[in-house]
Amino acid sequence: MKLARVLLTMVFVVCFSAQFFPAAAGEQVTVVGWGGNWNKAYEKGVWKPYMKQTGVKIIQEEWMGEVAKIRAQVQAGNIIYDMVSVEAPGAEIGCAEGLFVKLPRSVTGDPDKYHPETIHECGVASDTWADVMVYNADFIKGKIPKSWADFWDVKKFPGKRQLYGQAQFTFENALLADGVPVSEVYKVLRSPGGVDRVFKVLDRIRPHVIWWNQTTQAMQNLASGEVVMSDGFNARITHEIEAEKKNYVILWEAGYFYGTDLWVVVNGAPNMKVALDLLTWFSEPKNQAGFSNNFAYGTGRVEAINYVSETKRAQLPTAPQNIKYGAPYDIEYWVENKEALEKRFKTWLSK
Amino acid sequence: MIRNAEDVRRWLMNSATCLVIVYLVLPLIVLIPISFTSGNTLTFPTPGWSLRWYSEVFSDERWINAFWNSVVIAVSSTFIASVFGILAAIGLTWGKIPGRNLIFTLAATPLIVPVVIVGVASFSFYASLELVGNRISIILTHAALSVPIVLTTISASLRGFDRTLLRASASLGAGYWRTFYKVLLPMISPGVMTGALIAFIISFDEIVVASFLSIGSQRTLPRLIFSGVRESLNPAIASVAMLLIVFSAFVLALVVWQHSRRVRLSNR
Amino acid sequence: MTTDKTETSCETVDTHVSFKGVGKSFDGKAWAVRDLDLQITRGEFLTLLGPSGSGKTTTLMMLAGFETPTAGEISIDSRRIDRTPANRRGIGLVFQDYALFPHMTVAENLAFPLQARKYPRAEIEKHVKHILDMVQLSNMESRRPDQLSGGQQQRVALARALIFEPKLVLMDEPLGALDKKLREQMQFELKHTHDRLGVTFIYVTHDQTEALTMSDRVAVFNEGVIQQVSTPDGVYERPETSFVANFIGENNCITGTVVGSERQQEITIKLESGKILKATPRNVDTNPGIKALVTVRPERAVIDADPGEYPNGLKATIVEIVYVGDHIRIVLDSREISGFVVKISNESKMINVQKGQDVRIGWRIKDCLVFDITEQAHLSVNEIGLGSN
Amino acid sequence: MNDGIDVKSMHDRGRTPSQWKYVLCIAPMAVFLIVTFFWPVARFLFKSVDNSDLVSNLPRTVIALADWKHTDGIPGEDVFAALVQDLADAHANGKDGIVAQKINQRVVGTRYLVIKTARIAAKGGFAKEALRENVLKRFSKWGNIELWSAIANDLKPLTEFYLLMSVDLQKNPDGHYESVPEEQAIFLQVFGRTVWISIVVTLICIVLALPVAHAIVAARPNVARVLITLILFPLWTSLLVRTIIWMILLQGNGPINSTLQLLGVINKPLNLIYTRFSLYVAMIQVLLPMMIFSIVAVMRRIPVNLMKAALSLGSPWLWAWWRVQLPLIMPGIFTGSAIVFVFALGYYITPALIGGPREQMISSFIAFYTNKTLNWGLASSLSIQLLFLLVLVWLIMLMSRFVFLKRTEK
Repeated sequence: MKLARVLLTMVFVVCFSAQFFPAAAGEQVTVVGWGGNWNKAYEKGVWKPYMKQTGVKIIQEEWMGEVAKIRAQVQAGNIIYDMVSVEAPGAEIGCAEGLFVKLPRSVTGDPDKYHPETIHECGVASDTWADVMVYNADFIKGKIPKSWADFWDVKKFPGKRQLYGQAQFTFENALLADGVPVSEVYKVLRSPGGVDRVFKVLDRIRPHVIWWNQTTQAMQNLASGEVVMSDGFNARITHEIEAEKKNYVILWEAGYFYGTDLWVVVNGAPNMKVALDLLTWFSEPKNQAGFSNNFAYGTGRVEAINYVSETKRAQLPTAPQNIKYGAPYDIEYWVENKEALEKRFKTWLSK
Repeated sequence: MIRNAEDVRRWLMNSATCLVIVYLVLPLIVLIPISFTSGNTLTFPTPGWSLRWYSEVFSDERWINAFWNSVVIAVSSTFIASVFGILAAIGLTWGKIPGRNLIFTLAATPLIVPVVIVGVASFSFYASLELVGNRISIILTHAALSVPIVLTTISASLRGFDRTLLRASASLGAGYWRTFYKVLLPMISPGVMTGALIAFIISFDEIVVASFLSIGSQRTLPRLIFSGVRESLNPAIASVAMLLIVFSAFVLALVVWQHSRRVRLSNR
Repeated sequence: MTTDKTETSCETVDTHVSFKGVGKSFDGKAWAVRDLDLQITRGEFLTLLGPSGSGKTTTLMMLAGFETPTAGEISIDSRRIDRTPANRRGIGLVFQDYALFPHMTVAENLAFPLQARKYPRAEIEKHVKHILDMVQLSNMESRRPDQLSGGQQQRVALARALIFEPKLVLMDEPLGALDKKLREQMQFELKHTHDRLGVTFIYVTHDQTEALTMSDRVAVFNEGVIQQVSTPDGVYERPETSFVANFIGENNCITGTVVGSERQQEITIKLESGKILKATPRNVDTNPGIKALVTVRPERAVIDADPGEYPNGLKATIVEIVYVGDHIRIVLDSREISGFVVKISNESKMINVQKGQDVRIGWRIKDCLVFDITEQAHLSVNEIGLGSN
Repeated sequence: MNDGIDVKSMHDRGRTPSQWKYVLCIAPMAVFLIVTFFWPVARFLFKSVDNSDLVSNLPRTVIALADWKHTDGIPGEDVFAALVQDLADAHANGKDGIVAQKINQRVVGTRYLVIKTARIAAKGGFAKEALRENVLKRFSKWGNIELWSAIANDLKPLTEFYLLMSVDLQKNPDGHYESVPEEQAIFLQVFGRTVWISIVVTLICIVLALPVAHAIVAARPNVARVLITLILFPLWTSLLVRTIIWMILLQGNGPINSTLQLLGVINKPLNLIYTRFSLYVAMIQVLLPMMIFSIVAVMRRIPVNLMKAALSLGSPWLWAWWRVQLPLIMPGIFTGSAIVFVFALGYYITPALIGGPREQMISSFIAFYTNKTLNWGLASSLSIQLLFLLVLVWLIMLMSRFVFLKRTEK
């Protein structure tokens, strides 16, 4: 009886703390992006114009790409997110599991008007990023590297290199260094012995490589001259060049792969109608360009580039002058092989 | 001769101690100037001094929200852990419960089991209960992580408690609740407070469980710092870190004060 | 089993507390208290006296409500109370180590029982002030217990047990932690407080002096059984059992065999040496051949006494003379007993006896009490030794 | 404490009921921990052997493949019919994604095969007659005997697949266990790395803690209090904050490098961060206070005169320390080591922020498989490894206590 009083008080307090949840009011939609400058660019370039136009309130959240969380929300029927920017493999897996809504043509528009792999039955590109080759011109003078083969050539360009410590990106870059054209990379990877070839190429450069696993780390090593060349995410490098006045050079012409994050609408989202309306609005090229004007990542719609300012345009992976050197990551390949290849790569790395 | 060897040894030991203390404490002190930089990067020496990063932190709604979020979660989980902890400590310290030591060991496991496992396990559990993305799940898990600490500190102070006082209270006509609130609780309150403060810090600093269980608006302060750090190290992070250190120092001062109070009470 | 003259007129006495057949066992095997029958008169100062582990504190705690009797019933004013929770019994209790609440001031400690009884604030202040005056601690009210001396703490503890005006006050060795001088002073204060308030005091102690100084009656406990309930002089002068005889005061003990009894209140004992003594039987079979214990208090034995006045006597040699202050202690050895103690006044003419001198010890028949030796059986050797040390 | 009766509480109204009250006091905590901790963890650990995602979504296939052995060749018409029917149902229930994921975990590169087959099956795209041939014509991969034996080997409610994987083992088509190919054998290595890092951290902590503990015990009370507060302070500071501080301090243009450059010790920033070194530096700073306090707690109980006695008996200081002081503080070192080691084992945040790819410990892999590839069976199996280590440490602690007790009894 006396114990019951304690328990009751406790239950009351717990319930009370649950009352802190904000109540939904008016038309609103929760969009989940990758945080930081990415979110800021979206807010400035896309959400604000939309809110001004429609009066809908957009609540911005950020996450780290854990699809398991969306799965948990959907399975529990307790959905908080409406629209989420998901990495392409995540979108693929989630779509197959029915976590995301299949988008009708009326929302996305004609798929042919998109860059390849930037549209999916469950999503449209929120941004197109690229893993590019970069060097610090403060430390490389005279002879200038031009290709991934030069990246691998430690005789011609002495000094440490830096590569991302995971299989995706590094595998593609290795094959480019081995003379495989961008369009052939996945053909080689899928062929028997393709992966073995990658590891042979990697074995060649292994003693000269510092492996990064965070962008912060990659940029720091590049800035300090610890490494002379690196791969890295293009917008992050552009940010360093512009904000920190760094003397970095991005080598688009060395060949690169671009990846896509996709806006998906969560199945059973509380504000699904608003979310779909927002996506419809977003699929207009003009509206898509709002993001690229504030951040050096590209868009899905090909035409959107026309609405991007001249200076920004050259920094985008989807700009016509760059995209001729690039190709999209093969989502299917990585969805099926990521776990096994990452494991094999980490095994190799640990040796 | 021996005198000298003794001195040399003492000198060596003291300098080793100093070095270790410097290693433990200096990093926290170095943070102070860095957090007041006027530059855009975390460089040292700083290009100039300013409060701009502090004002940025205080004007950014995300930091403020995350701070209050962390406070609500920490206070609630501490409260829950303390209530369960006090009750269980009484039962375990005064009762003749078979398997007492086993219960103590089992109750300590939340502290020992790696947080990643706790995080993943709670995530999968609360997902099945529709409680992910809800503060309750984080509060309950943090409370479970705090129970061992609270239980230990309260049991320790109960062991030092003279139970004759309970009889005295009853003989003077006080009922169960009056005895609990007026006699037992004030007497063991230093232990309870110490346990509660540690529990508060555990929850306030906890990041792994929070990153598994928090979604969007439930983001806690450490979680926000963590995602900030992964993107870039900027001086705002240093300012937040500085504020957290000041906060911890404050809590530590409270604990030390409580401790001295307990010593005073037990020296009667 | 023990009745004294004071208790025979039971009906006319106003019984306050009554134990009937009370027993307590902690482990279901051994009795801590056994077959306890005890009536306590209203307004009486009763002391429960006994060595530690004799069951006196257990008895007190059963009355206070902290232990449940395994058998029998306890009543206050003819109402059974053994199922009433401790906090509803309205009994004042003073603890051995005072059990003052260390986190409260003196005034808060004193107000505690009144707050528990929901007295109005003004009333509480009045009572606290009054009781502080009574125990002469008026200027100490805002101190904490650790800022008080032992005697002051004791007074606060007493005041706290009295402030809610209980009809019955229990004290569990309340003076045990004080030094000797203070203890004696407090004994008188307690006695006077009792006289003034007229409430019933039940007092637990293992200190016989305390028991004898303050009490109206003393109940002597041993091994969970009351050996004797009587007035202080009753237990000292007329012990019922050898335990009481030995526990209270000092005694010289000699074993012997009963020869026979020629008349009422006189018995003949033959010691091992063949020496014949006349003695007063207390608790012994008078059949010849029975082993018996003869006791003589040191202050009742006389050295070189007149055999007419002191018919019992032993030849002995003085082995030690100790000057104790208010008296002189002479230790003697004889054939029958080694270490026989005689206390004499320090003004006595005997003061010039010498060590090694052969003397005759003598005592009166009425001062020589005889007990059944089987009674003696459970008394440890050490305690017997005490009397002849 | 008189007469030994104080063990009973004020509300003792008889023996048995009072004990029940104490049990009632413990009950809320017990229930709370069981519900919020033990049950979730147990439930999660069960996922390491749970195979219901596969079995419950392929009910017909389970029956059809019951007697099949890989020596029988590609299964017959009935198995294909069962599979097609199961996949059609799975697609309708939205479970084909999970089935595909599970099969892909066993035979890499089959995810889309399963999903596409399921899609077509759901639409009734396979003709009823000669179903097997029909399926094989469209998806020749279903003619792969390895795929079938991998599925058939694991169609049971409880599977050892993930547990085996977590110790770099696999089951060959005959049902025998064998090591995974060398280039896939990573977990034992990670396991070893985790243990190694924890051991190194523990040993360095012992070495650094001993002089500090000596100093604290020898110091005057006031100085000791200051020292303890100084050591306590970092312990009270957020682990995340301290990791970030090390990130700031150790970075290329951070204070340490700039100071060294300013002093002219180096002319190019040292690579301090994202290395094993930085990981040790950060971890030890976090864990050292616990070691110091464990040793101090024991040292405080050792009489100061023992060392003086040993020295007065003519032994050199170091020898006296080794023979007299060290054995007595051994229990403290043991407790401290157990705490430090156990905490180090579970490190996740610090390696993630301050270590390179080769510094990642088991916890990182658990998080990776949970969040990124959604392979919870494997995440759970790796957790079991970690817990196994904890139990081992605990047993060693118990045994060592026994040994120490025996020694002091002698």
